[in-house]
Amino acid sequence: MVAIVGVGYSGFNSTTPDLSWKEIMYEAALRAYTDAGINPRRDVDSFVTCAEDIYEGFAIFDEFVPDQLGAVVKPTCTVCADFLYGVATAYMQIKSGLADIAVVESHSKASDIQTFGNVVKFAMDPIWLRNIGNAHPYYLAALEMFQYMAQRCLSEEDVARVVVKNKNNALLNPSAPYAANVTIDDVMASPKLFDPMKKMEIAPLADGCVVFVLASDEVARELTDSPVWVKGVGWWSETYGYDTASFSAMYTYKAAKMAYRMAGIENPAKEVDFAEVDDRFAFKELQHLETLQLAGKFEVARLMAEGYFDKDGSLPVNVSGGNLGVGNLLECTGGQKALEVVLQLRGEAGRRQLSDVEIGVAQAWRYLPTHSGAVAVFGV
Amino acid sequence: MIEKIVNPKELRHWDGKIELYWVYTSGKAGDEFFKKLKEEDKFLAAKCKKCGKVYFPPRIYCEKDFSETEFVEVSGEGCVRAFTVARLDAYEKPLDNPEIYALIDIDGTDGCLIHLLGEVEPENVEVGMKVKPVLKPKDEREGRITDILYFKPL
Amino acid sequence: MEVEKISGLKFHKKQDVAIVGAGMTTFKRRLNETGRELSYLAIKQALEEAGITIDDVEMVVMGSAPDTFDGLHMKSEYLLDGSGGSDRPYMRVFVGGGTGVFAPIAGYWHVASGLADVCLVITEEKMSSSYPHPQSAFKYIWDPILDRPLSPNLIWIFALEMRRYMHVHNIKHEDIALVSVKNKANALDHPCAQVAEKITVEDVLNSEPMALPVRRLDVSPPSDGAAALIMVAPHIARQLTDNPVWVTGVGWALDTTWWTNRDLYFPRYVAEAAKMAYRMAHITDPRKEIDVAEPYDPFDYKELHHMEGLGLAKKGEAPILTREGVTQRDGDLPTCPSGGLLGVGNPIAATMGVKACEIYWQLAYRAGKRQVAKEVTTGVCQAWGDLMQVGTVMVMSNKR
Amino acid sequence: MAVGKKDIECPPYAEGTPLSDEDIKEGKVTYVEDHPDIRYSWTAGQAISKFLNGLKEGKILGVKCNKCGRVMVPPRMFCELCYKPIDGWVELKDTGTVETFSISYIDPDAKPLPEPVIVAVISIDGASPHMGIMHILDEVKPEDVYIGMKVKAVWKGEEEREGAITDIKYWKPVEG
Repeated sequence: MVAIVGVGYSGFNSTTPDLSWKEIMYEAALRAYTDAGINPRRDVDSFVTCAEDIYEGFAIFDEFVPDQLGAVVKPTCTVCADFLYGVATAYMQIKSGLADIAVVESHSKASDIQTFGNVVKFAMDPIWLRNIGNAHPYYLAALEMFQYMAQRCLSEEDVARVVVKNKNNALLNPSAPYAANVTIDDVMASPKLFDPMKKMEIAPLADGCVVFVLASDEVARELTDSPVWVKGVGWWSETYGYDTASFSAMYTYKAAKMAYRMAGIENPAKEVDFAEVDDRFAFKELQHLETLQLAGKFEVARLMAEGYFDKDGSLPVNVSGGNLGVGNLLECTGGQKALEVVLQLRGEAGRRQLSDVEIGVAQAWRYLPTHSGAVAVFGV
Repeated sequence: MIEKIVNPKELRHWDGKIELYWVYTSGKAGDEFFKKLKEEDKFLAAKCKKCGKVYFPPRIYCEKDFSETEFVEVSGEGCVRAFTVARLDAYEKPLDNPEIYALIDIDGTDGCLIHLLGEVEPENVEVGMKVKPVLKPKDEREGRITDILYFKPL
Repeated sequence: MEVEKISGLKFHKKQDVAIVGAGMTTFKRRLNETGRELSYLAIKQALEEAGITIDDVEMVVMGSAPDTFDGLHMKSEYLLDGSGGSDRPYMRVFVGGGTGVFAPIAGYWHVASGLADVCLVITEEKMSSSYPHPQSAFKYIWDPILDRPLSPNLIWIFALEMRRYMHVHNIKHEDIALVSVKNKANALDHPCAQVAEKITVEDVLNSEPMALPVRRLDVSPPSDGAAALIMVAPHIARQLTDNPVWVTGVGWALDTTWWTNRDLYFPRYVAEAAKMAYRMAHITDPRKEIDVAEPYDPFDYKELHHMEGLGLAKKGEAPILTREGVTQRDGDLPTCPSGGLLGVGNPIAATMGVKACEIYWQLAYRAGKRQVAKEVTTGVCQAWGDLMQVGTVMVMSNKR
Repeated sequence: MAVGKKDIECPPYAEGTPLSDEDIKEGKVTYVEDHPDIRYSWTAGQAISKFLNGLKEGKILGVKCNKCGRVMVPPRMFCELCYKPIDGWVELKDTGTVETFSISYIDPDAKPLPEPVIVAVISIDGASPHMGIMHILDEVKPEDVYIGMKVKAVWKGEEEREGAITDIKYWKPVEG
């Protein structure tokens, strides 16, 4: 078993004009090490950072990682993926005996990016897709949303309810810059930028950093009396091309299957107490809930309307406010999800604390234009 | 941190860019496809020799079983599976003319293409609508996906 | 300044890791194939050598260096379908130029942790996409505020490091040029080689100056290419082959971003990485126990520099070993028998083909014309990257 | 699992299709060009903001750590070896020593430069040994530069300075 023995974060804010990317990493890392009660220069065997170069504005971001994590001349690497992939990497390193204590870091300095649309476009296939038309690549999500709504017979209100739930949940989270007391009418009145997708259904960008300290069974018990265990972790890629993609988040289905098998969970809808899922586009939350098998294919929207996924519902989802409330944290998205799950499991979530929670799921997608994602199951 | 700057005017930003010119070769499958399109107005797909899946856009391998593929000719026509009207450009500024993007299932293949729709009003687009590609005049073609201007209703 | 030791490693792994197949594409200045087509071609070879199909592969590790070469943000996702990542757990690891050996290290922990029994490691680079020159992409590896305003070229850091190395040990350029001569000649036997040729020390010393002391023939060329490796658990290896090659040690280390704050004459990041790998492989005297080595040689002095970091030569001794012919293919410590990056080409991450793959082929006695003269049991490969920061080391052996 | 390893004499390799620059220029193969507009505005942060503001005033600022005793430049808010906050700021001299140098004949795009540029790592006086920055040397012939040479910063005029590393035009040998 692998445990989380320390967490730290910095943010989350819409901009961070006072701190460089190095300094937000330092702030978050220092808090995580203090939380775990370790000295990174002495105790940590491996450092993993999750970053994509073009989000950062460097050709090789890995260069700029070690100092602020306390990782100078120590095993340190970059995983070009979401934070949860980093958790998987640390998990494997600990399981293979390469590390007893491993640190995972991920951050977003989205406010440094001046042309976000072009950055996403830069990830699109240059030969077959990138230069068609002039629109913002959000249209790719809109196409997927269109098909998903058609297949699941969803109304626009069904999707709008996700925004209402998450932005209101975020009001109880002091680190959620996009919290708002919106109603379904507000969302429905928000302009349709990419039919059928509305402005409010797109998560705006945010800055922040999350650092986790993971440890092997033995070491974790030495460090803390109440570790949070990584019960299972899974990551999966479906395909790259839109011609072969399922348009129904199969990547999450497969990643969840892998994570649940590892965690020994047979009936996720019953066994999972709460979840933090990727909602960088509102419809994605519905899609991800379905593929995480937390609700039946055609039930998700009905349950959402009935309040099943509310913070006082049977299976609270995105109590933190999700990306719609906290913001799009790029590769740190999974970090914010995992952080919320750990805080809830430890009982440290403040006014949004859920009662009697033992198993939580964090899930993240690799954002446009990909069909990859990861899932982690945490428990106490 | 023990001390921090308190005067926001002392905080600095540094502007810069990642600016390069990239030249992407279309590759083996792409080269075949675009040359055929440019010279002969014809469309190619690729069929897996093992499982029979027909890829569009074509590729030289089957991504599921890693077998080789063979090129097959298709009409290039297809049906709209999903569409959206995009109103913002890449800088999040309103587009003067909203663009209709569609996911088009190409006839005779298991694949699809994302491209623009033209010669049709947004309110008249329907799922399942048959569309066909409109190509640039032959002498203006460059062997790129933008040689297809848009798809229009059949 | 003291460097703290890596502590607490017990190496209590779930299972051993064997390599059973490898493959690569030709390395050329520019190839027509897209990155994913190159990946596909390399994987086909590796699967064939291992005698398995893509369906047997459980997980995939992708190694690829800067996105700015291929001209694709999140390029692992773009390369996914040709890299066997379709419908599988697929992850890209990245430590700059060190990725060539780091990708198999990541493959190692996928298998050693017990999460995968068959792991495919694929590395790809298509540097030719970047215009006007692949080196232009390196403009963006520098600190945007402190370095980029000085309009630096990538070669600068090498030149600065090379000068310091030459100065501290009083090494002549002639001795360093011998590495280029040796590797480019070794590459004549490599079917994938881009710049294999017979040259002399004078050719190197008289070649066009780039950033002195670095001259044209001191440098490896930018290339397009891909390489693949199949790593499996022992029970799978047994089914596939009688003589697999085992991964006995891995190590990696990343030094400070502030490279101008260090004395550049010695690669302590390689030394730390090697220390970790040797400890795991129970190697106490690398010079005696290592039979064949593939240190990273993007520049000729780098081979020497890295041999010293790997403990294959004492500080300042590597040029002497080279002059005495110890590092020739028929020498006592054959070094870069593949022809290395200087001879075969330098498609950054895909150099796994001449590093990890080459050591595998050497230890499996499958290197053909490139097979070293002496009997081999243990080999080491190493790569280096970032702003002279990363050392990645993997030790392999044909004895378990 | 399939049949197992085939007995191949030579390691396998796949032949690619090489192209030359001419093949691209003449349009022998199809290709796409792109020149995306990707811009950033990096936050300099606490340490570098202060450093840049110092340069504007003609000062080189460093930081010190009382635990390891190092005086560091470029400045940072934490000592990366002790992993603790720095203990204060130090104004350094604008003189230094050449740690290593190179004579560059090429620009960032690998194109030949009209005149070679001398680049060096210069350890700054007042900071700990080997604590240097990368910068340009001038007012010296390439053949006269040596490791250990004492150099001095040549600043831009006060009104021209904008708080950038290029506020130092270059470094020149200290006379005598």
